[in-house]
Amino acid sequence: MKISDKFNELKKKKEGALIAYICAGDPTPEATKEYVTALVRGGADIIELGLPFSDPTADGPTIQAGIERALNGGMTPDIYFKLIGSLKVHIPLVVMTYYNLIFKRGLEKFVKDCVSFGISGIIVPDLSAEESGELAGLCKQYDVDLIFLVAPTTTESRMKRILAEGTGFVYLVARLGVTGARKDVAASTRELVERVKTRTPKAVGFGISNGKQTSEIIRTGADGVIVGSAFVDIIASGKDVPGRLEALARELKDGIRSANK
Amino acid sequence: MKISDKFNELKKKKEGALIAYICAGDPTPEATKEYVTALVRGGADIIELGLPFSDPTADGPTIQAGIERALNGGMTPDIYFKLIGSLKVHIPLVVMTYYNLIFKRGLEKFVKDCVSFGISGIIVPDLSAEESGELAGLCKQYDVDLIFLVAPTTTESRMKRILAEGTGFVYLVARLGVTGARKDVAASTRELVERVKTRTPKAVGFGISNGKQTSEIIRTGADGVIVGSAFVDIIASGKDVPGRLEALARELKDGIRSANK
Amino acid sequence: MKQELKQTKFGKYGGQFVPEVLMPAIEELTEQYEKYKDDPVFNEELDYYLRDFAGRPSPLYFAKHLSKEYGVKIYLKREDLVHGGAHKLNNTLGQALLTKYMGKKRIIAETGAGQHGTACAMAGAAFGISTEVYMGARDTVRQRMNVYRMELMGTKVIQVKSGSQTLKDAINEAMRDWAANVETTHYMIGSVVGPHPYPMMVRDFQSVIGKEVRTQIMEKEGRFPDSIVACTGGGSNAMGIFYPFIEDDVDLFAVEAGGSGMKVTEKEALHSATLCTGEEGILHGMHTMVLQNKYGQILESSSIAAGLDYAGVGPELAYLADTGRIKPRNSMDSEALDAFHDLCRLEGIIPALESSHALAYVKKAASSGELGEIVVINISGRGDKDLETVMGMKK
Amino acid sequence: MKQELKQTKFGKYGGQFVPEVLMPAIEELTEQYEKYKDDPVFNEELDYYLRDFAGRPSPLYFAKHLSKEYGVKIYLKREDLVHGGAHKLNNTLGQALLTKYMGKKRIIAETGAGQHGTACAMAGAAFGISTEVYMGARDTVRQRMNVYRMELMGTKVIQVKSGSQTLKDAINEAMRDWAANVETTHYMIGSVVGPHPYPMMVRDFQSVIGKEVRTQIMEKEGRFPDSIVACTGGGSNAMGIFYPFIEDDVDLFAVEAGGSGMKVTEKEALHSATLCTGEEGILHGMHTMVLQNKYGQILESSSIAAGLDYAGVGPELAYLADTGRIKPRNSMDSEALDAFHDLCRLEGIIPALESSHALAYVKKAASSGELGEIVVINISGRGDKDLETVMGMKK
Ligand SMILES: Cc1ncc(COP(=O)(O)O)c(C=O)c1O
Ligand SMILES: Cc1ncc(COP(=O)(O)O)c(C=O)c1O
Repeated sequence: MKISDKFNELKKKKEGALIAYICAGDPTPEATKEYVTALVRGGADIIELGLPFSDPTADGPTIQAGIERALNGGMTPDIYFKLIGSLKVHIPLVVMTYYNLIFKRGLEKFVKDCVSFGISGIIVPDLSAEESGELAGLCKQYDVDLIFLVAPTTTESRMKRILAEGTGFVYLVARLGVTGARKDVAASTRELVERVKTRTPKAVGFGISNGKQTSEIIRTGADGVIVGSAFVDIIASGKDVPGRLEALARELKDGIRSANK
Repeated sequence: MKISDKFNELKKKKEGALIAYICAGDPTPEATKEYVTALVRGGADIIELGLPFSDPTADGPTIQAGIERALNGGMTPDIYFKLIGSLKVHIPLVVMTYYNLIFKRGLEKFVKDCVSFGISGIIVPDLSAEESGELAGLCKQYDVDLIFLVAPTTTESRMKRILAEGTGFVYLVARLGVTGARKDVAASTRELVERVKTRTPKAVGFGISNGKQTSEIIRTGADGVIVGSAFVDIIASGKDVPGRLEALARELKDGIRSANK
Repeated sequence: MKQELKQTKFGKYGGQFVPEVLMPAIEELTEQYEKYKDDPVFNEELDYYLRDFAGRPSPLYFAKHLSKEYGVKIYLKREDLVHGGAHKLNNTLGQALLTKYMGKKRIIAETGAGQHGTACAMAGAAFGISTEVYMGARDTVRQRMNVYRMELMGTKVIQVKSGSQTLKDAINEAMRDWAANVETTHYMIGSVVGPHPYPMMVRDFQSVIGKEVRTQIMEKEGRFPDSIVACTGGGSNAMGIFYPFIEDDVDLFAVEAGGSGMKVTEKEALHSATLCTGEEGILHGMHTMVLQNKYGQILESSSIAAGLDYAGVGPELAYLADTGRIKPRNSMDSEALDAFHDLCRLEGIIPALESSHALAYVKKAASSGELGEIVVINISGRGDKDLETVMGMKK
Repeated sequence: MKQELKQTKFGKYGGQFVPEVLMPAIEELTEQYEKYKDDPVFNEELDYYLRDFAGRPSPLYFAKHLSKEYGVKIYLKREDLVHGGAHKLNNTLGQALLTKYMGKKRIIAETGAGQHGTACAMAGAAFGISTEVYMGARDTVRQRMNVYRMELMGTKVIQVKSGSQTLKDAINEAMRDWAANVETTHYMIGSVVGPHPYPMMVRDFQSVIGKEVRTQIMEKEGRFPDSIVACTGGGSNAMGIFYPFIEDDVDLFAVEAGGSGMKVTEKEALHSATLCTGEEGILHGMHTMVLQNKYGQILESSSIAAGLDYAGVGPELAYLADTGRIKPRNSMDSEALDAFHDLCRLEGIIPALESSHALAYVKKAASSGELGEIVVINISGRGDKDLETVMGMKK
């Protein structure tokens, strides 16, 4: 499913999107299948599946730990795509990974694999707009979304360039710092949502962990929320994982719905 | 007894002198009395009694250890002179010590104490002829011998000065190095004895430990031999000390006699 | 955009592969560095600190005995005499001064063995700028003395307990900190690595080494050397001594750590010879040569010299190696150790194990004629830090 | 004879109180030193080694933050940047070169903590002269790293197992060796102590410190400092920086180790403040001030700084203290430790604990006005060697 179709569908329902991140292969590929199903059951609208990289400099300690578990579980790009191909879900899937894995596979092969195995979008946290020319061209050619991040520190001139390059949705970094579940949502979120002038849907991430927060975020005018660390924490605990993933997804989605747009 | 009287007496007998060194107070003042008696019994003609100094840079490890035992036994200059005063021997006694103890006591007081307590000569291994002016003057004034060392390395010009300053006997350092019992006697001894042109008796020391050596030394033309480390070694062993000191003294003196001048 | 790309790269290498949150800081830094790098006031102040605080110029010493032993005329550039014991301070002084000019109040950095951290602590104290250094918890135990040194100089050493608790995790944590505090904080990188402008900026700050060599060798020999040899981890001491000679007829040898051999597994390399054996990739914000497996996962590198133990290398070195301007070489742990002993014994200079790799290469290559007649070796640091390591090895 | 005595002494201090076996060597050394000390070829070669090998001149650094904290304008003479990490090498290079000129083939020395021994090893290696260093067996254990350093540089370290197995015994053993090998061997003394010509010769070799300060302070301030402060063990770094100013209107402060207090027992002093509290005596070949008991037995001195832990002091310092030209002072262990932390934190320079005594005195005396407005402090060495000690103390 295309990301824009999903946002259009939700728009009609006047509903914000819940974008859930987990790391593929954490702790095994089989577990990931089960977890994805649980997240979908809980109400996730889009799933971001991390393709683990050995040096995840843009991630917080929680997700870094998940990435390590996945690598120790034997996850590789080949296994990743096979896993994606075997998922029976009817919502958009997004791959989140670091640029070196894409570069090493070959940009075109990577994008084609995304298409073949059913991935709708790509997020590369260490790929700045400045360096994205080639990948962006291929994504356009193969009709895969290339999703960019913007931050409160993003200058106006950079904002323009990023919004011009990106498709699918814009990933708004709610506050400075890197991923990791935080207790409250910064007031700067509203400001950022207002600054990001685009028709592309805006999803807010970084530090969101409960329904109260997702509700607040959607009220700032955002089109979706992205939650990662909170899910990865549950996986790390190893206790009743599918049930708790589903429950958290439900709570988050309920928060979103309560803010009814 | 004056040193020159002793040498004159021996000269008449055509005999060389045995000069025995031990460290006063090693390991106790009482022991020293006993050891001195034993040495005299064995045939020592002159006794050199070390007054222990904390930093004996001119002594070898054997004598250094004796000095440490004496200091640990509580030996001080005051006790030293008392000990000397209490000795019942009829041969010359010589004090061997470092210059700082003399300096600290006061040069004149030290020399007067020597006279009062029955010491005939002073050896100060760290006092060069260059620095000996004041002490030499006092020794002359109070009629105490100031004994100097000469070494194989001593130059002709220094030799002259030393021979002019010294009285009692000249201490010939048998070979380079510092005190410590050695196995054989260097051929350089004869050369040195010949180089030292003086009427003052010549005694050869450093590294002599048996009768064969004393005999050889006397045959080189020396008027006496000085033995220290070999005696201190016996004291260090702590076993049958007086008996063995006496026996060694006898062996050494026999060696000397066998070389009958 | 074409033109901008050109600025941030060396051929295809370099660039700015960083999270968006950091891009504004990177842009600001680029701009500020461009502004001050040729500013006479800035440079005068920097020169002052390099001279009076760091002790520059460092001597160029003719190693008489070593020359005889190795069979080639050897001059040693004595970065071991720089304050702190290595070339690292040249860079941190430059960046700390820039921090001051940028009006930032805080310096952060990461460190592995503690060399760069110590240099940051020194520069931070010299300029009175609050300094915090991230360090893997395991490294803080192994390098207890360097931690203590930094703390003595008022630097806060933050133990990183995530992941493998080593340099890699410290880098991640420092990046997170920077992302959260870009407005007030300068992130101090310790070699010619990372996103633009770091590779260029660190090279420029380190170029004082090569500039001094130019003058010194002319005084001593009346001509340039035939070759210059420098060890290469990230590549800052190498670029520092090479760069001022880049247009001259001088052969430049970048000697990497050959470790215990050229073997590589799925996760590890027994060496750190990135230029010699690596492949193109993107790591730590730059497009460069990296040690990686077939999927692009970065390998754990290995070397007896902690400062060379890095899976990447400065992008400019990758570029210069491609064009043939510099010659990548390597020395094994055992060869470096051997050369270490040579210099100690023959010249009374204890080199860092890093620098010993450069010595070792000269030892083995001198007889081939490849180095010419006059060689300058960069003694990037002193070896006091390495005594325990060397003691632990059989000679 | 009068005239000769005058030559070997500073007033009543100094002289040559040595066993006869050593006198010829001492005479030879005196003669040879007189011959070469003003020889242009000798001095040119020495200057070369001081510059290219040792890294001189060492900077004179204006310590901005420390000046503010202590309330007086402070310049630091950076002997910590000299090769080996202390001023010690100035002297050993001079003596090693003299050894070469005298045609001797072997250097011996004694060392306590290993600083002088390391400097001997460096100089020995630089000139390719076989070097042996005597060291108390207990010291070799405590200073394992310095032993290793010397051995790396080809120096044979001879463990002395007699007596207390410390410095004192090492001195005895070295003297014995010299006595046995005077013809071939030069005995290298590490401070301005021992029989003439050592105090004068070591002072002359160390005077490069003060000579540089003269030029440097004129460049920076256009005038001489009001005072110069140096720590004083044997006194070589002090005499080295004082001597070139001896005729000038500059106050000279010799700061001794006050240890843990001024208490003295029959056998020990809790300090090493010889000039401040000692009495005249004869030790190690010289007439000087010494720490001794009423009988003249030398006391065991004490200090947190191994290099200051000596019961004697250079005879020239005793003389200059008598005449009032230098002012003897002292700093306690705790004060030195405090000043050590100040310099680390405020300036990013880790001083030797020895040098910290000089800093500490400036800290307490600055407000009295006694030091004037501009003070030069001799940072005689770096403190890396002292980190374990400082770590072991509570601040
Ligand atoms: C002494 C020394 N040399 C070399 C290096 C390697 O760094 P680079 O390759 O950036 O010069 C280091 C790094 O810590 C070092 O400490
Ligand atoms: C750094 C340092 N400073 C000072 C001294 C004291 O020696 P001196 O008084 O001869 O300068 C030493 C002796 O080892 C030392 O290592």
